[in-house]
Amino acid sequence: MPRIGVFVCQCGNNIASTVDTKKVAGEMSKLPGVVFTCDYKFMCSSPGQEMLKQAIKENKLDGVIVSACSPHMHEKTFRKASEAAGLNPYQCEITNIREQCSWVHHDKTRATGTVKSIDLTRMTIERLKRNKPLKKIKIPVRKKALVIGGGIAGIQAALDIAEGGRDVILVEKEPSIGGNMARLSETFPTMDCSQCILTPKMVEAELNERITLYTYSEVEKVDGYIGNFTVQIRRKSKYVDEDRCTGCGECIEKCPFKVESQFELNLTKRKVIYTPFPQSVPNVPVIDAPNCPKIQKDKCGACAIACGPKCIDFKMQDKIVTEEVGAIVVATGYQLMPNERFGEYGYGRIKDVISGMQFERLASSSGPTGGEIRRPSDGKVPQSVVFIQCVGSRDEKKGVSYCSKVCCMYTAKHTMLYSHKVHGGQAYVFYMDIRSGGKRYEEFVRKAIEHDNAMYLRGRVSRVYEKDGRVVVQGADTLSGSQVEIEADMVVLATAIVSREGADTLAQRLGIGYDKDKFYNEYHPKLRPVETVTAGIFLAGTCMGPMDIPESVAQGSAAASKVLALFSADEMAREPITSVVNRATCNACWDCLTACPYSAIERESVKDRQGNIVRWLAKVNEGVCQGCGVCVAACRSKSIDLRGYTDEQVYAAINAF
Amino acid sequence: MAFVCNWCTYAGADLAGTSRMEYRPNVRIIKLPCTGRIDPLFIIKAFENGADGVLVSGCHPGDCHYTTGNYHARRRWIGFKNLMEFVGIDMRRLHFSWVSASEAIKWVDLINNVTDEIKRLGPFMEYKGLKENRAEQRKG
Amino acid sequence: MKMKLSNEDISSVRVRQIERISGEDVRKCYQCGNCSGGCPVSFEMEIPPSQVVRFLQLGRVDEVMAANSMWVCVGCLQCYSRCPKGVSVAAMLEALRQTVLRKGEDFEKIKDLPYPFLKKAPQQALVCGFRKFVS
Amino acid sequence: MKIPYYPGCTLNTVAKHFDASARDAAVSMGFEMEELAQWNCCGATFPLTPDNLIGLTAPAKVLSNARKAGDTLTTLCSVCYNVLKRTNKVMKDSKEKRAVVNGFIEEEYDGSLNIIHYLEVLRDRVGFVKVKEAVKRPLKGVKAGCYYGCMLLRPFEDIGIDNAERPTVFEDLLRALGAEVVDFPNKIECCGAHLAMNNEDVVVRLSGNVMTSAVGMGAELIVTSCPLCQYNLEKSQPKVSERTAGYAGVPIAYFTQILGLALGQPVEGLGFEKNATDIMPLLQKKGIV
Ligand SMILES: Cc1cc2nc3c(=O)[nH]c(=O)nc-3n(C[C@H](O)[C@H](O)[C@H](O)COP(=O)(O)OP(=O)(O)OC[C@H]3O[C@@H](n4cnc5c(N)ncnc54)[C@H](O)[C@@H]3O)c2cc1C
Ligand SMILES: Cc1cc2nc3c(=O)[nH]c(=O)nc-3n(C[C@H](O)[C@H](O)[C@H](O)COP(=O)(O)OP(=O)(O)OC[C@H]3O[C@@H](n4cnc5c(N)ncnc54)[C@H](O)[C@@H]3O)c2cc1C
Ligand code: SF4
Ligand code: SF4
Ligand code: SF4
Ligand code: SF4
Ligand code: SF4
Ligand code: SF4
Ligand code: SF4
Ligand code: SF4
Repeated sequence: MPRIGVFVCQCGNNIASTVDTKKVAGEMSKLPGVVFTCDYKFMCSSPGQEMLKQAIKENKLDGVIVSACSPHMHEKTFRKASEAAGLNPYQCEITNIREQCSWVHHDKTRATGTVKSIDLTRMTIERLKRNKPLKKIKIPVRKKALVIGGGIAGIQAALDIAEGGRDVILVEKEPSIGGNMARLSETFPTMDCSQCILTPKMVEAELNERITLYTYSEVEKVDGYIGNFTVQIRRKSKYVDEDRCTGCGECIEKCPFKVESQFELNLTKRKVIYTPFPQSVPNVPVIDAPNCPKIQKDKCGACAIACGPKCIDFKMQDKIVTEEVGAIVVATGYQLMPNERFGEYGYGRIKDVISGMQFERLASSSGPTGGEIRRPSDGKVPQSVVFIQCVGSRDEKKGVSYCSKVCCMYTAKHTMLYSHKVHGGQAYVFYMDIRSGGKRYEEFVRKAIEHDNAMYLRGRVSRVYEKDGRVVVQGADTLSGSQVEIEADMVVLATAIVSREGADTLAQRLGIGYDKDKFYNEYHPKLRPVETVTAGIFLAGTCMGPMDIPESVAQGSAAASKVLALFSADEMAREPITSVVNRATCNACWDCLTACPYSAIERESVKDRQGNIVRWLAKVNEGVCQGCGVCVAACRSKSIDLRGYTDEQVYAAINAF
Repeated sequence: MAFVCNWCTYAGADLAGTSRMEYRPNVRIIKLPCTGRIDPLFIIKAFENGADGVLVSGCHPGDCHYTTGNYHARRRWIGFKNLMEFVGIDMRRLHFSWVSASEAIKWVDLINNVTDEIKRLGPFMEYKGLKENRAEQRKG
Repeated sequence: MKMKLSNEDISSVRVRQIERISGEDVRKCYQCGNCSGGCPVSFEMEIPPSQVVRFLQLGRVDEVMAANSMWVCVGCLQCYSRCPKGVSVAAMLEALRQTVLRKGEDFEKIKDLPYPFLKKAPQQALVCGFRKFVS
Repeated sequence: MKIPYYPGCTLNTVAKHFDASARDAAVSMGFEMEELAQWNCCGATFPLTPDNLIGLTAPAKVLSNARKAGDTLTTLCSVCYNVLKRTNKVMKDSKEKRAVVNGFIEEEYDGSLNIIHYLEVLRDRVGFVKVKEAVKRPLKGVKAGCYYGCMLLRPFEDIGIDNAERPTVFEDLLRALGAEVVDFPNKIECCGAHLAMNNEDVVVRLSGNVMTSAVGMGAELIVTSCPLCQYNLEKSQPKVSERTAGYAGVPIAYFTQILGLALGQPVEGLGFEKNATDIMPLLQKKGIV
């Protein structure tokens, strides 16, 4: 016979005013197995908890019910108290008679509240009788982190984790880290030069001995769970031996072929063997294999001849490396929506219609024009430039529904850069709303207007066309209610920020969620903004949605601090609410395996003494199982059950109804 | 009887409590980690044990704490509805809904509406007898 | 111009009627002005397309009924084609015309049209014109 | 190959030469435009009033008749194309509307027709490569502006013949015929449409923009696919010349006339004399005739 104690809380008057707690306790004492009951003013108070502990010891209770507030409030409190009194904490259950009774049934006669409290407590008692003592699951933690994506967010995360004394692997798919920020000229709101603040960080990441850089690499496969991930990384062939290359650049010098530079957004060309930009980290060139005639048809080879240390190997193959890590930070960033989608703006057809990112390159002192604003068609300095905001953003029909958040700010920045670089030039900006929420952001935009003379027009542009070597912009100024036409020399489109191509594939590999726009989902947008629902995987930066550099960096640091917190203990304890398979009855139909949203179920083979496989069984990986119970309902032979929510427990509660 | 998930609907009901909203007292909640945990037999058992109506509620599709548990639940219901009809349970006694942690008002409305509808239908007798019958059979 | 707005304006049944005839929802428009920017006859309109929608949002049907906008719209669908919210001002203007025409009030009298035009113009211009201007 | 064909009322009257040149060109390309045995006017405008379906009955009637003749229907006039294609979509997509309209016309039409424009026949069924091979009188040196107007392109979701902002089908055809094409900004802007009835000023202005922008980009010829565009451009020509300094007019012709010309058909049969603008000086200058 179980020995159960029932403690009914009055919560001051919160419960007692509509529930007769004495009566509840009294009724409960009549049930078989209940050996102790009482009611008390504040169960969660120190005296209340003391009383609970005392009662457990004195009455040798093997189960405890506290009928009080929501378990979301004080379940932890009472389980801790029970544990202190020597009881298994999972033998303590809460009945919610406050949020579910006294606060929602205002009957002053206390009749309804009391009846319902009695029912609920009885159901919990029956359930408790079938509880089994459970132990928190302990998982060892591998104290090494993986950061995917070497933009500013990823670099920051890697640096902070290394700073905290843990090893980090930073995987970047391009030949250099730096991400989109490496392309920017000067950056709002402080207008410091992007390279000047980014390059030191990139170099630091390269030199820090706790950080292993895998550039030109991608994550292929992720297995395991928090504390114990196994990751396979494809290191794409650079055709250059990284360890021996001195970064002298002779090979690049001698390469006779040029192609469009993606880094410069096709504004200029680069060699077939190249580093994306001069400050690349690591400063090791890679051969663009599809464009190299040597690799394609064995013609050329000039670079290999030029290379002093002989580190070029045209036969080099991709390598797969396997790493074991305890936590993963995803910081894969964003890309821009293809402007060609907006035929009315002429991008791709009219040379002098460019994207905001291309403008960054024009304004950058390391860019193709050395920082002079010259239009692509004929290299002239444009005397009037029209900036069009919200291109593709806030456009449900042809673009994305959300606001890209940074383009109002960088457009204001562009007008400033332009007015500083081209004296007498006039900037026009077509906008719908100006979104400049942030410290000193509004002031920044006002400065562009009031000090640098940008002409802001509230309205969208309908179309852009070429006429006599100029670009005509036709739009509206809704404030004056007029149609507007501007003959300009150049047009800059503030293109929507969208998720990376392949973001969904990576998410599926990692088992993390993403939204309709393929941005990754945070656990909770306000309270757990850098965690995912998959324990041990964290997020940072624009892979979650548009944001600027300050925010991306803050998130990189936040993710790093989460990783360091995880690594601060050698083992992690987890709630023991996981599934278990009944090995006797499982008939290996794998219904559970396909149902489990976390891939927590594995196939286990049972072997006879000779080592022949005699049968298969489902096996739950407790580290991965999150305790949702989907598998339990899926299993037709009732061979899998969920600890803490077993069929037996649930039926007991139903039967006590 | 209401089967609700721990993360959304249970929290939604808590919020109704903390907001001191009032609703019909006839509901008895059983908390489960996820609607995906709900076995169709739970519902049949609930009817056997005298429930006049059953409500199942979890997170909104797409919001599931366990990523896709509620999709499983939803998929299961499709086949399950037929079964219920087959065994003679009036589908008006069985309600499915999504209530998020912030939708206290929805929870209150839901309970009120469901209770009222079930009251209109009167007590559910066909199943209540079953348990006793079986007990008697066993004895006899 | 000063407008005094009231709850009655905002929930005007006349606007609901325009919405019903056109199948459009005036609230969807976020006043970006793209339609006015691209409308080929905006220059001729007393109230440009985006402001027509604005007046409807405010429940001010009289203002738009008094303007020539609906009669000069050529139905080219440029507004609809480029509206980022998928709103068809063309359909709203059609609805405004219909509220007049369905009352039996003609905007154009067939007998007033010049004979050489009737003889030479493509049939489609006549048929279309009659549908737009004649009840 | 015989393709069911709906000419529409304008092509049966003031734009007979558009119709005739298209049929002749078809024959030289190896297919035949087979006119529907029975047809009526499509209504010349797709009704934008979803609350009242009466405007759909005329085009639905056409469609239901055409379905009896085959599974495809070709049109030539942009407006007919627009109205029939959009009506067809309604009949296909909306069960309720289909029921109401069918009730009116006492037919059981389900939207299963494939409505294609003559340009699509050339592009997708014949192929511009074949067209090019069939050219006997290449339009060498002729700089042509292709004027799409509105109804051939918009709304993209319903029509989808080509990119609504950057169409190329017309240019591709003209290139196949040996012409040089010039891109001009107003090629997808309205000519003034039915305002021809009561607002000449607007029509002159819009048509004028089309012509001056084409000529500004170097066009010596404007090609159209719609009788109303053809009419408005031609009709406005004198006024535009009057109002625009340095503008001396430009010949306007249906694309089928130009097609027939390139395919080597006798020039007299192409109906150029029915156009209000004279293309002959241009053709003579280029040595084509
Ligand atoms: C035109 C323009 C101007 C801007 N100007 C400013 C400004 O002035 N001030 C400001 O604060 N912000 C500005 N921003 C915003 C700024 O660019 C971003 O906030 C910042 O770059 C985001 O950094 P990130 O690390 O999140 O992403 P990214 O910079 O995109 O970095 C992501 C990195 O991950 C790598 N990666 C992607 N997928 C994988 C994969 N599967 N495996 C491995 N690696 C992968 C990418 O190659 C990239 O290196 C501007 C943005 C634009 C478009
Ligand atoms: C009307 C309104 C509505 C809002 N709605 C939303 C919303 O819907 N969603 C949203 O995300 N955000 C909302 N916000 C913003 C939100 O309130 C803030 O982002 C958030 O509360 C900031 O939290 P905090 O901890 O930084 O500051 P605070 O909430 O201000 O907390 C600071 C604490 O520090 C204490 N303190 C101050 N000085 C001292 C001292 N010297 N020593 C010791 N203690 C000190 C204060 O007493 C206070 O408890 C809203 C803000 C307003 C004004
Ligand atoms: S345990 Fe809960 S119900 Fe009891 S006094 Fe504390 S808060 Fe109130
Ligand atoms: S082998 Fe390839 S990379 Fe090397 S120099 Fe020749 S083209 Fe350039
Ligand atoms: S020449 Fe050799 S050492 Fe120098 S950068 Fe090229 S690969 Fe590296
Ligand atoms: S940040 Fe500004 S420009 Fe960018 S989408 Fe939002 S409102 Fe438009
Ligand atoms: S309880 Fe959920 S997470 Fe655990 S094994 Fe079952 S389905 Fe997977
Ligand atoms: S569903 Fe049940 S029987 Fe099938 S494999 Fe899983 S545990 Fe075994
Ligand atoms: S384009 Fe659309 S959203 Fe913009 S003002 Fe016009 S109707 Fe409104
Ligand atoms: S359909 Fe009418 S309102 Fe719309 S762009 Fe054309 S003329 Fe203007």
